[in-house]
Amino acid sequence: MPEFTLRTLADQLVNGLVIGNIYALIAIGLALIFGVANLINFAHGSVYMIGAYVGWVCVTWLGWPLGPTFIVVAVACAALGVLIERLGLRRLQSEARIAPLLATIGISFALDQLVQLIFSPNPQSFPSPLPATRVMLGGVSIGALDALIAVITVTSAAMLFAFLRFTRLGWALRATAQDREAAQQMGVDVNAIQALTFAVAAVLGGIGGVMIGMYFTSVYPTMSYGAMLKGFAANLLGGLGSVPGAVIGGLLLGLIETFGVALLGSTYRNLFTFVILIGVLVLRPTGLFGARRAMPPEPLTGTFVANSRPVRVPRFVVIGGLVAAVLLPFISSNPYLLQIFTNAWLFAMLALSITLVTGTAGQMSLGQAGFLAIGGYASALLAMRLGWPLELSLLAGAAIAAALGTLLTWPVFRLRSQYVALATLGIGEVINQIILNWEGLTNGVLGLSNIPPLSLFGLPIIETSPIYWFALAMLVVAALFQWRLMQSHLGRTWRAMREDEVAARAFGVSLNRYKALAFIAGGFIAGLSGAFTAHMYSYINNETFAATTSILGLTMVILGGMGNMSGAVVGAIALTALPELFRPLADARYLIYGVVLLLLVRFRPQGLLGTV
Amino acid sequence: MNRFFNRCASVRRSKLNLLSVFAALAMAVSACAVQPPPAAKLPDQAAPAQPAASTEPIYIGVSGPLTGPNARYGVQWKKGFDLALDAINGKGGVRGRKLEYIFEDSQSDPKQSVVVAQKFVADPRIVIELGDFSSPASMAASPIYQRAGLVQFGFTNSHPDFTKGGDYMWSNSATQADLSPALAEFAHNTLGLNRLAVFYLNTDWGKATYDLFQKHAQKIGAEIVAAEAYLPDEKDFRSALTRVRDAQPDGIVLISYQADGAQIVQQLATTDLKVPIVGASSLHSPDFLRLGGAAVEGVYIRGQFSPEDPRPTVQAFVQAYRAKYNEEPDFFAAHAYDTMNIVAALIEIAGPDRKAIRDAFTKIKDVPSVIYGKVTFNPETRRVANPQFVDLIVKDGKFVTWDGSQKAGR
Amino acid sequence: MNAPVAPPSTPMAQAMLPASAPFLLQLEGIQTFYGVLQVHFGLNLHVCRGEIVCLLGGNASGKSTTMKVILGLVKPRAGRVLFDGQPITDLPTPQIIRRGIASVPESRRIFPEMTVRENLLMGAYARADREEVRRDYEQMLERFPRLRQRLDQRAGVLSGGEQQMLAMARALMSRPKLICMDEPTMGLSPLFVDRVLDLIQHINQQGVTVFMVEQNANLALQIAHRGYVLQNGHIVLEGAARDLLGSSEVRDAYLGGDAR
Amino acid sequence: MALLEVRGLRREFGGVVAVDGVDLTVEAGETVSVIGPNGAGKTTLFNLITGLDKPDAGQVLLDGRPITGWPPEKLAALGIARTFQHGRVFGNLSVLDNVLIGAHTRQAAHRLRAPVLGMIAELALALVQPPAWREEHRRLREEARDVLALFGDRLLPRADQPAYSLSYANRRRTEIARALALRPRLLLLDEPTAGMNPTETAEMLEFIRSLKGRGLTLLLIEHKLSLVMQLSDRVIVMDDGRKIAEGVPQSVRNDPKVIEAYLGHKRPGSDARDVQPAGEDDRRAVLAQTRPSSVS
Repeated sequence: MPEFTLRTLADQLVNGLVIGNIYALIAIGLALIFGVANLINFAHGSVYMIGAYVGWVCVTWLGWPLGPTFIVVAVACAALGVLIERLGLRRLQSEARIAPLLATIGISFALDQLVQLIFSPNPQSFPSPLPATRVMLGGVSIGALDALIAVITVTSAAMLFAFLRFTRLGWALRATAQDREAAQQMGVDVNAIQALTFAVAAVLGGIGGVMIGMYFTSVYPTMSYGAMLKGFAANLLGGLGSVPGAVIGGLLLGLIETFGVALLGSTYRNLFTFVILIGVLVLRPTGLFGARRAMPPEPLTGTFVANSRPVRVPRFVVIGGLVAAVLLPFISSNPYLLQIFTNAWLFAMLALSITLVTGTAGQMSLGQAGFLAIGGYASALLAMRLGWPLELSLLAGAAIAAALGTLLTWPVFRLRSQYVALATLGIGEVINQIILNWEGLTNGVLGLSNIPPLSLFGLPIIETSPIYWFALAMLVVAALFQWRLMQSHLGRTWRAMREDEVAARAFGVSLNRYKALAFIAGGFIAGLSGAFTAHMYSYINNETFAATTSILGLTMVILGGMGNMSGAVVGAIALTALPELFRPLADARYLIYGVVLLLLVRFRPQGLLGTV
Repeated sequence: MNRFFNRCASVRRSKLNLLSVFAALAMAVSACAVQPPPAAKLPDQAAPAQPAASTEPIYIGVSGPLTGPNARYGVQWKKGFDLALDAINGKGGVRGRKLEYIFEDSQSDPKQSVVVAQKFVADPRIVIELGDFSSPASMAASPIYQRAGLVQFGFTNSHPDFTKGGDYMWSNSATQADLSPALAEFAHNTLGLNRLAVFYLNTDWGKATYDLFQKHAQKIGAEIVAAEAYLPDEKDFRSALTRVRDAQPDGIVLISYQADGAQIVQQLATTDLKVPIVGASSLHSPDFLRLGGAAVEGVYIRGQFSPEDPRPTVQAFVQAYRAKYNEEPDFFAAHAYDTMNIVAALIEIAGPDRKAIRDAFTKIKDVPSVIYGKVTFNPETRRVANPQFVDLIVKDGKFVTWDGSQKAGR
Repeated sequence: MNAPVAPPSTPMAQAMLPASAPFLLQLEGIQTFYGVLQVHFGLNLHVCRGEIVCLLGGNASGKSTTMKVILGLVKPRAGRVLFDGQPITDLPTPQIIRRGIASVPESRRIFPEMTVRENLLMGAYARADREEVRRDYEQMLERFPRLRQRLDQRAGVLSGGEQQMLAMARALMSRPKLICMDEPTMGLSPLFVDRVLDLIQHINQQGVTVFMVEQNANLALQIAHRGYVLQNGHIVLEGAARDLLGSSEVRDAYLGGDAR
Repeated sequence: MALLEVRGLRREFGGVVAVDGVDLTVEAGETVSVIGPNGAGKTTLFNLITGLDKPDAGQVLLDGRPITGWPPEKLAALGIARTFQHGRVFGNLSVLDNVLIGAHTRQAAHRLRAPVLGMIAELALALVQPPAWREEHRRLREEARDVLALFGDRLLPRADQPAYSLSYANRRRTEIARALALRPRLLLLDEPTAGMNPTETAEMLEFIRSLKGRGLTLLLIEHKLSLVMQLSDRVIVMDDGRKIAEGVPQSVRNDPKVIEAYLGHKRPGSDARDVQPAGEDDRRAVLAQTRPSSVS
């Protein structure tokens, strides 16, 4: 434990406040949007990243001074904000509440990839044009940039405050946030106000991006994801939708992180963010300062998932498809094709798990990759350290994933809709952080190598075709397992819970129990997929089951149709095979992917095969 | 009622669409799978190179990141490969045939690297595979290459377990066992630094390097007063720098990659800690200079080659690289260049035969190398023995060989 | 079932009326649905210039939805709304407001986190004449001295009666031709109920036409000129307020139900 | 002993008293109606009895046993079933599945209450589906069809359609069918005829009458007073959160206080109420799009 001298304390305080200022700027934007549109805007991080790039272009390419740079950034981001409102929200307002949420995820995918295409994925150096001198102020050393960041944040916050307090438009914005319908009755064009809100939020985010670019001395396309999470955490800390709360939450998060790093080291930084995020969600969902406000009412039950008549896949098609899948290695022994489909089967298991938890039971999970990781590590460790036979370690790994994952998710059960998405996102990250930092068990970043290969009854399964069949067989067993549950009273109960929690409770459905059952059953299937993957790869580390896998899996489910098992498999095949088809388009692959998600949400929110 | 019929109609339509999309998809994937890339006809499966095909190029598979967070390394690879191939093919290729490579973008993601591996092992034209970039991606694909008997030349894979994956796994990456002690000796013995603060990238590479570094530093009598691990996506080092400052080091060691290394140095410049900085060879890249700007001036690097090295191998590489790309070569490009030359040497001995190429690793001796001087593989570790090091310093925005003067001159 | 007292004039005749038509507001053949639930079954009613008209009815009779149709918050599936002789059925709410309709919504719907001052000025949101707004604002404070004392307080902390005052003052700030009130006396103490009724009369005497939706028939009919009784989406009674007041038919409409 | 007894029940929302010291008893086999103008607190009272909301003061007793503040899932197991004001069916579930959810507490699986083991056992049961389980479900399904058949050919032909595709009236019927599948000891109906036309209302009247004839205990919120008059053994009138009258239908109908409550009143000294204390269900009115979240 390092010693804290007064000077250290003061310096860390400055560090924490500076970074906290930027978190606050991001959080304010998210708060404005949440307040006015009741939407968690996943594309906000991308706006911030684009703001940083615009600023970088102005300063380093065009050699502009900071003043005009900030103006250009503000204008560009405002336009982008309006565009996001148009694409991601306006047209989807009458759709199920899940639609705009997913649309913003799609937009952020597309924007991130677009920037990567234009500016390459490499980080770009963004030297601060300010002098590097530091001034000692009463024992605290402050740099010019630190001061600038503080000044700009405070100015922005003050200007926003003045805008909201003293201008007609500001009043209209607040009025819309407080009571949309009453605001309309005062003659406020709430759609225009909503666009304005996105613009203001985007300007703040963009300015935050420029400053963080200078502060971190570089800009890079992937900076959006982390910023978005930090913004959410800060926002939740201060109370979702509250602007003063966002400022305080941002500063607090900056301080907590900085002192956390000061105590334990940099690798623990994100752990703090996510533990805070989950802790606040669970213990005090109104935020530390949101006591007076009630939690905003959830979207109307039954509208979170679109009503639809699912496409009934005839049995002969299912059986025909299965037969074709079994025979595939005889038709083509091309290992490339078989590997793609092996991956598809493994992804289909993840998708089945997500479709059970999210589609059937209505718990929007963005952390399902955590179950993969637990399953993979548990099975690998059992096989390596205890020498368990593969069959046993696979099953035990899946069981441990189900149990441990459900236990970790337990605190989320009291939350609903958008909050579940945020909390599970956090839980997925926490699992990843634990894997990273619990070196004694997981070997940290070095990962587990020489994991025993797949085998059955002692016979190793190492050829491509047998692995393919093994994966297919597991998928079939998992699907049968899930199908059987869906045919039992559990399927009915889960779906009832998804449609209307209140009515379900009134008929004796205890929500915690059935949410837990969904996570146990889904976690088992995901865990099995993860365990299989670990043995197939023979090496895993913390990056193997990356967080983006969760979102990919969720997209498969949305593509196929929520709760629709055939849809999950179709979605998995499509999204595993499509990127391979688009391989020649390498760079644009994920751009297309984001656009597809956006179009899907817009034109067929119930997915290809429809919600079951 | 109308609405109802419309709905029925739309459902039926969508089902049709779905089936046709699905069918098209399956066909397209399989078409992709069996169709060779342009410019080549697919020879019979598993048949060895036919004399008739002897004018065809010999193909090398490369699995690496061209998109995603590690894309910049793949781009550097390409530059190194192309440069080496210019020379090799300019001289008529190997055994009278041109060498070509097929680069598949894996994003350095294990899910994709295994697919790429299957694609390569199934393509009989591929005689050796290079990559992947990160250890999770490489090692997940290893079983496939091992099984198929195709050499996986993981030339950046310093993970100690990589070459233990099988006798088809080879690497010319300097291992931590070589790199770490050299770095420690440079900092302590050469530069005379006693109280070291270390930043290391918390990946398999950085962690393993640090562990050995720490051991060796202790052995030679240097004290490590602070060790800061950080994740690849870490950008905010200020809190950690404050910690380091409080530890009062007389030198800072960076076990970093270019981007994060540059950031640490830049953020360090905004603090009042002014001590010499020593970096690992991975920092030897124009990216480090570009990203670090003025702040990296005076940073010491124990590199593996110097652009000023008078050796003809080095000069040929550096000159050609400058001419072709109008920039300074970096460690990754040099490494890729070396690797392609090794591959050429292997094929020269073994011919376009997968197994023979594996066996050739023990036969090649003293292949000229930018990084190692001369490369000979150790059949036990399947790695290169005794890499050489050269001490560099950043001066006027360039890497120059450190002449031993201006010690600790920052 | 009670037959309507006075048949409405034919739509044709009304459509041809000039802008100075005696009917300030007119609803013709309105049919409204919430999803599969039909709320209005061909609703016809009108409000003349200078009138106070009340729309009465029991729970769930479709009163509040009528208000929403007028304000454009709910779009009818059939029928049209005319204001000042112009169709406004398809206009978005803000534009309807700009034409001179103000609303005092059900349960007030003041902006709780904004100050009383801001709430008042929000009422004039659609107006551009700043000077006049300022004058009206001063006037409003004179008329509602209670509000002046609380100008800088959050409106959410006001008592129910004060909130009702604020909501009415806010509506008046737009200088409306027609003011629509949804249950203005609901949940108020008798003292405030009287004040609110006096106010409505006062507003009306100053030339503002009033359309109010009320459950409290006896109160509303005391000040209204005319009234309609709505039951299950049908107008079942229509007539002069004094005829309706105390009429057994109104009582039946409330207490009798239609399952007789 | 009364089946249901409510003593001095009180619920405040942010200083507004929605239910104010209400007493109420329902004897087994009785039909009691609660009437009153909008905002009188009727739905809040229902929510308090069925556990969807917790009272600030007062007691709820079932068979003399205190059940105050119990969660709804426990109360459902005791035989309290309800319908909702705006018809909360499970939209994407078939009509039959909606009804089967009503029988949720009657399944053998529901008796596996042990904390973790019960869950595992339920999972195993659903997976193995032993003959006893299958028999139980066959029986429940048959029974659900019988319940649907009570509504003539209104629901039975649509048993396999998703509930969202039903007409409004049929949704309300489905809700009642779902509640009946619980085999309730006490059935609370919240405006069962809302949104129905006179024919449908008359049909519903007959239906409820038949339920009454089977000895079901009913607590009813209804606005169509003629229906209330014809069905109820007793009527309770609420206004402004309080019970203002109680008695047999005819006496209540002619009670001046009741008429005043409906048609307008000059009440003595009651306090101002700040906000419409809408119950949860009121707030879910189809169009309510407002959110009190705020930017300040």
